[in-house]
Amino acid sequence: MANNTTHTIEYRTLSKILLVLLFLTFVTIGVTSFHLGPFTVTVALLIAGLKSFLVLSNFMHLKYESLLLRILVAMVFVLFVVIVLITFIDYAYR
Amino acid sequence: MSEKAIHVEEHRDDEASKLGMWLFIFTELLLFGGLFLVYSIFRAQYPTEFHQSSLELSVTIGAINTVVLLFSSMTVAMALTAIQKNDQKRALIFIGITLFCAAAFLFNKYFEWGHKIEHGLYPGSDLMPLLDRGHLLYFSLYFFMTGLHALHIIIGMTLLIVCYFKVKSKNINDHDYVLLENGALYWHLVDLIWIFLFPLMYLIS
Amino acid sequence: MSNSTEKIEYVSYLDYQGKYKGFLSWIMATDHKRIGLLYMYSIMTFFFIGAFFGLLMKIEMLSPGETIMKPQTYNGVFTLHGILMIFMVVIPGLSAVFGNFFLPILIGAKDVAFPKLNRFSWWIFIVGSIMAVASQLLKDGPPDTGWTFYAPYSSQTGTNVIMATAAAFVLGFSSILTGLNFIVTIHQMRAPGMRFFNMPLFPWALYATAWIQLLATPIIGITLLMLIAERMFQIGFFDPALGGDPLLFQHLFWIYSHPAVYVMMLPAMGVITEIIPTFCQRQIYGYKAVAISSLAIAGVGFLVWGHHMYTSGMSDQARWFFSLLTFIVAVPSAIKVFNWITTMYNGSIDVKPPFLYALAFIFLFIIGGTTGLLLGSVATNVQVHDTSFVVAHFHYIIFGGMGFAFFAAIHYWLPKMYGRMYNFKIANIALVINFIGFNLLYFPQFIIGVEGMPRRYFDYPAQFQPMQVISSIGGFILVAGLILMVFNLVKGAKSGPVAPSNPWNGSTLEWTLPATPSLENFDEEPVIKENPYDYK
Amino acid sequence: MFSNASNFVNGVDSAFLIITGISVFFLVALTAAMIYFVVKYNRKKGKPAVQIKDNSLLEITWIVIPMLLVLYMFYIGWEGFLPMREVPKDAIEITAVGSMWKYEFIYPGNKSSDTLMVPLNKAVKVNLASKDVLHGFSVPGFRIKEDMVPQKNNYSWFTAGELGDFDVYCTVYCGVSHSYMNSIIRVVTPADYDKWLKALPVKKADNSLGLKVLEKNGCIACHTLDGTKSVGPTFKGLHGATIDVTTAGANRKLTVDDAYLESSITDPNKDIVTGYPPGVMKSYKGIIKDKDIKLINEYLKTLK
Ligand code: HEA
Ligand code: HEA
Ligand code: HEC
Ligand code: CUA
Ligand SMILES: [Cu+2]
Repeated sequence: MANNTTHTIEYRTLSKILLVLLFLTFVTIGVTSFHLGPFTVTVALLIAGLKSFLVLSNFMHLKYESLLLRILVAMVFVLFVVIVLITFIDYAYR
Repeated sequence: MSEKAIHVEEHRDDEASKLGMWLFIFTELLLFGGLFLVYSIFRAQYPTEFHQSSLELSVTIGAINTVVLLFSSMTVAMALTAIQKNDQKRALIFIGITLFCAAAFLFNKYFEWGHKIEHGLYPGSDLMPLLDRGHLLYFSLYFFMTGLHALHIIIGMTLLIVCYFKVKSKNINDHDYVLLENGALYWHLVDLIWIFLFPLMYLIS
Repeated sequence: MSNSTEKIEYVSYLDYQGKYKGFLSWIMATDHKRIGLLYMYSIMTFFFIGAFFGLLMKIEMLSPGETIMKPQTYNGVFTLHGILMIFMVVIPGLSAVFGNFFLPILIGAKDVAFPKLNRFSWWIFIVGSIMAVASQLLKDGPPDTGWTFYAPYSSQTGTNVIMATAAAFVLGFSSILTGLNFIVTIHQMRAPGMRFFNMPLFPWALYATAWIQLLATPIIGITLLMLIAERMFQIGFFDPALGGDPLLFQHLFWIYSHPAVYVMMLPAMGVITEIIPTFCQRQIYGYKAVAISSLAIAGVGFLVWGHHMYTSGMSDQARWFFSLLTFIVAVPSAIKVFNWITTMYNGSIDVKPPFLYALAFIFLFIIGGTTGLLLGSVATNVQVHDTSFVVAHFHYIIFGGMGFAFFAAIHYWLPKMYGRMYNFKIANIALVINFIGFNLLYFPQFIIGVEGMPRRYFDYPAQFQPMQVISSIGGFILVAGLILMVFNLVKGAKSGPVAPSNPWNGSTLEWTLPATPSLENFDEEPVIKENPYDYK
Repeated sequence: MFSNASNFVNGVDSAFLIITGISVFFLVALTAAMIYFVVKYNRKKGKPAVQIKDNSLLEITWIVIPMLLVLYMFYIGWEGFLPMREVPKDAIEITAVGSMWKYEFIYPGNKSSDTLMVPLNKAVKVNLASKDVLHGFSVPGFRIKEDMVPQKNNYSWFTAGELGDFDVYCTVYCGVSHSYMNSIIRVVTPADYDKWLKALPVKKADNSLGLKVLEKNGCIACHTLDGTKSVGPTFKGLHGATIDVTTAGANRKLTVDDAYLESSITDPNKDIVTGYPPGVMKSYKGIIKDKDIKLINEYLKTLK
């Protein structure tokens, strides 16, 4: 009895995603060697966020999963960010 | 009636296993999340020290490891594609490549850590307490975070080795591949964490 | 469905013999009901050990100065008492015992989603518990940090802190796996026709709880790992002497441990929400509000951890922020209380022991909860923080709330678990003794707390003695009541009269099963009612 | 209406009364409702249950009213607290140093005292510091409390409004003698205060380097220098003495020499002095440097 619902992703698509990821990696390295001051972290984190989005949605097949699971994943990231922000309410104002 | 009972005995619910794996990944994300929280707070307090310390790390090794992990992440995804297409041989090759990449990553790490340890920079060494607070915290975090990440690589490798043999014995096949799917998910998690570790540890300015 | 000749014969889960026999058939069981009972036996054992240590403290408190033990012993005793009670009794507590036993039944499933993982959770629960006990016996002496493991003391003291934290880590892992199992079970295993919004409310509560277990526990895991690393390798995260920040430890600890108090409380509320409609023969008032408030408590509960740190030297901004959110999280609890009480209105109330326990629960929970408001307000917190007021607050809410809910649940479901009934009269007498003893034990601690008596004090100024003595006497009364209650329950489960399958005329699915359910609960797909609390 | 011990009593106590009042109101009202329902709708009366539909209006009411109430409670709590963070400019500054199981109050001019003497009706700012682990600075009579955190500058302040003695407790658990870590605030008239402060001796400079090491690491908390028994054995006459110890479960006698002292400091659980529990003293390995241990040993030799 087949019980699989996973979408099959072609090799081509996967290799394309890898190329984008590698490109983004070199962009990060490149960006941090310019001195963008305080923005470097922001840019590095944005790129890392983009990369993880690609990995999550394609490599991890999230793009083809149920809406529920996608919401849950988003929820976990949001929860984490909220916790960090709240902790900084303490540290930023000390 | 009886048929139903038997059905339950062999009950298999891939959706459930996959959801379970995702939930487990959530806990792993938050496990590292705690560390990233610690990192961000110390980082905010000692920006310059963190920057100086990060210069001690080799961006090249870090970049190579990033590429290796991204590549292995793709190959493990391809292994899944291969299994779905009932292409056992390719699946084995892809898992093999992934495992090779994992080993290469660890080898690099070993090299990197060894270098630091040679210079007397490791937790508990005589040199560490002489550093000022910011540097000390950076290296503590460096060792702890990359160490825990390496541990996860080893766990992921174990899982993939199991998958390898199950693919070989056709226990994982195009009708039943949820184990490989979960192994791959776990491997992507390891990659995901590294995606954040790399810029935060190696590329600070 | 064809009327097959080989209709499955009914065998009670208690008699079912699988691959293993005797004792092994228990510890190797994957049946959620047996695992539930395993948890119950182990948790009750730890409860009595922990309670015994609580009693020792009360004896020590009878007079100022040394009464029966040395200061170092006292410090070890309250630490073990806290670790045992929190990590080994109340956090697994209701969800692992009654959640395991009744969650699949209430949603019309044959088992949880991952029965083997479930068994594994219990095993590592036992491993963790053994480690916690071992931390007492090893060479360097019992840990003396309090259950909160505050750094830098915990990274400096010479006692077995590593073993105790490792135990808490392992126990946390067990808790995560239980939560994971329940979430998947609720998502995937509901019987056809059961949507989220006609699911009974105990599963709802367990669902919210499971999310907290899953998402909060890893944080304490990593924190304890860091503490261990700090002790073993001198990696300074928290100890200022090594460059670390002790307040960060507190943040991380409470990011988990505040949500964890709702891990204790939500299932207790769930149990009460099952009991009240049954004994009033009335559908629960405001089903949706009760269901959603569970999620609200779980969600907002993640954001209020700082109320344990008002006096730690946090920034002033953080102080008001956490205070505000703390007050907001109290509202969903209030909503539940209002809904419970309104459910009694115009009902047909049958005053049986489970219902009486539920009433006692509501009363004690209101006291515990509203004193939580006094703690949540920054001004008054400054006065009562780290005094025995806090001790009284959480005993009221944990023991009076979750503990009494546990007792209510046993009295409610015992006929289903063992197929037998206990003696009502003795149960009622025990309840009255427990109630009196409990209030005598803890209420005085509010009073001396307001006057300034700090917690974790081996010795105390003489002016606090009268209240301490009253409190100790209450402790002894409570012990008497508990022993009577346990005696009655054990006797009932072993040799009480055989119970009918639906003694309370309940409407949820467990009561449609025979007095002790069979291995796979339902022979036929259960019929799901549109409203789980439909008493027509 | 409230005592006038400090300027915060009013704010804290009124918040306390209001929140308690609301709480008691709900407790009594809800309990009464419960009991009333149990009696009125008791099954013994034989009336069947009436199923009632949910009423959104009612439910919204009991969401909104408690919400308003809690916001109000939050507000008065914050109002009562805020002044505790706003120190007047002219406050006298005193530093309170917590170390394992005692307070030391340092006055301007490096004068030190173990009770906190303060003048009536003058703002006093207490800077809180700790030498080792967390401690608490709690004055229930004044309604103030703040933790003492090593390497972090916390503070508290108050204006005392009544003459007399007020207890100071350590509220953060800090080890064996946590419950013995207390002190007193004595409020005196400004004139008495000035007289007392003048008479207070300046902290005498330490001559011995070894003693400095002992003080810096908090050894004196457990080991006395004058021969009295405390949490740990006294240092007086220790060097050269013959003592009973338990090593790996076996009792033996030994004579205290430099090597033993060193191992007692770096690995105290190896040899446990008879009559003392293990684990109380932590290992100072890596915390006290070898050369400082030598200084300690030299100093202990002088304590005959
Ligand atoms: C089951 C466990 C549990 C639960 C559910 C709670 C619930 C609450 N707790 Fe408690 N708490 C603990 C367990 C728990 N607590 C423990 C163990 C500690 C000490 C830890 C340690 O330091 O060792 C602690 C400590 C603690 C502190 C820190 C004290 C200190 O150290 O200074 C605070 C401060 O805000 C607090 C607040 C609250 C609040 C506001 C709630 C609220 O959720 C309560 C909500 C309930 C109600 C409000 C009652 C019902 C409502 C009504 C009857 C209607 C009337 C109400 C209104 C109008 C709002 N708790
Ligand atoms: C579930 C949670 C729980 C429960 C139920 C209890 C129950 C009790 N606790 Fe609690 N307590 C905590 C959780 C709990 N505690 C926590 C988390 C702390 C904080 C620790 C810290 O500071 O780190 C604490 C701290 C704490 C203190 C404060 C220590 C201090 O600050 O100095 C005290 C002091 O009196 C105390 C006393 C008691 C007592 C007398 C009981 C009693 O209610 C127990 C009474 C019951 C019995 C004694 C039953 C005995 C019965 C038998 C032995 C019969 C067995 C018979 C058969 C099986 C037939 N506890
Ligand atoms: C928390 C309390 C505590 C602190 C702080 C402490 N000690 Fe101890 N110490 C003890 C106890 C208890 C013993 C006896 C048990 C043992 O041998 O371990 C002891 C034993 C000793 C001994 C052996 C004494 C003997 O009679 O043989 C020496 C030497 C010693 N300590 C030195 C120090 C030094 C130096 C420091 C500070 C750097 C210090 N201690 C800090 C509690 C403490
Ligand atoms: Cu100092 Cu407790
Ligand atoms: Cu809390």
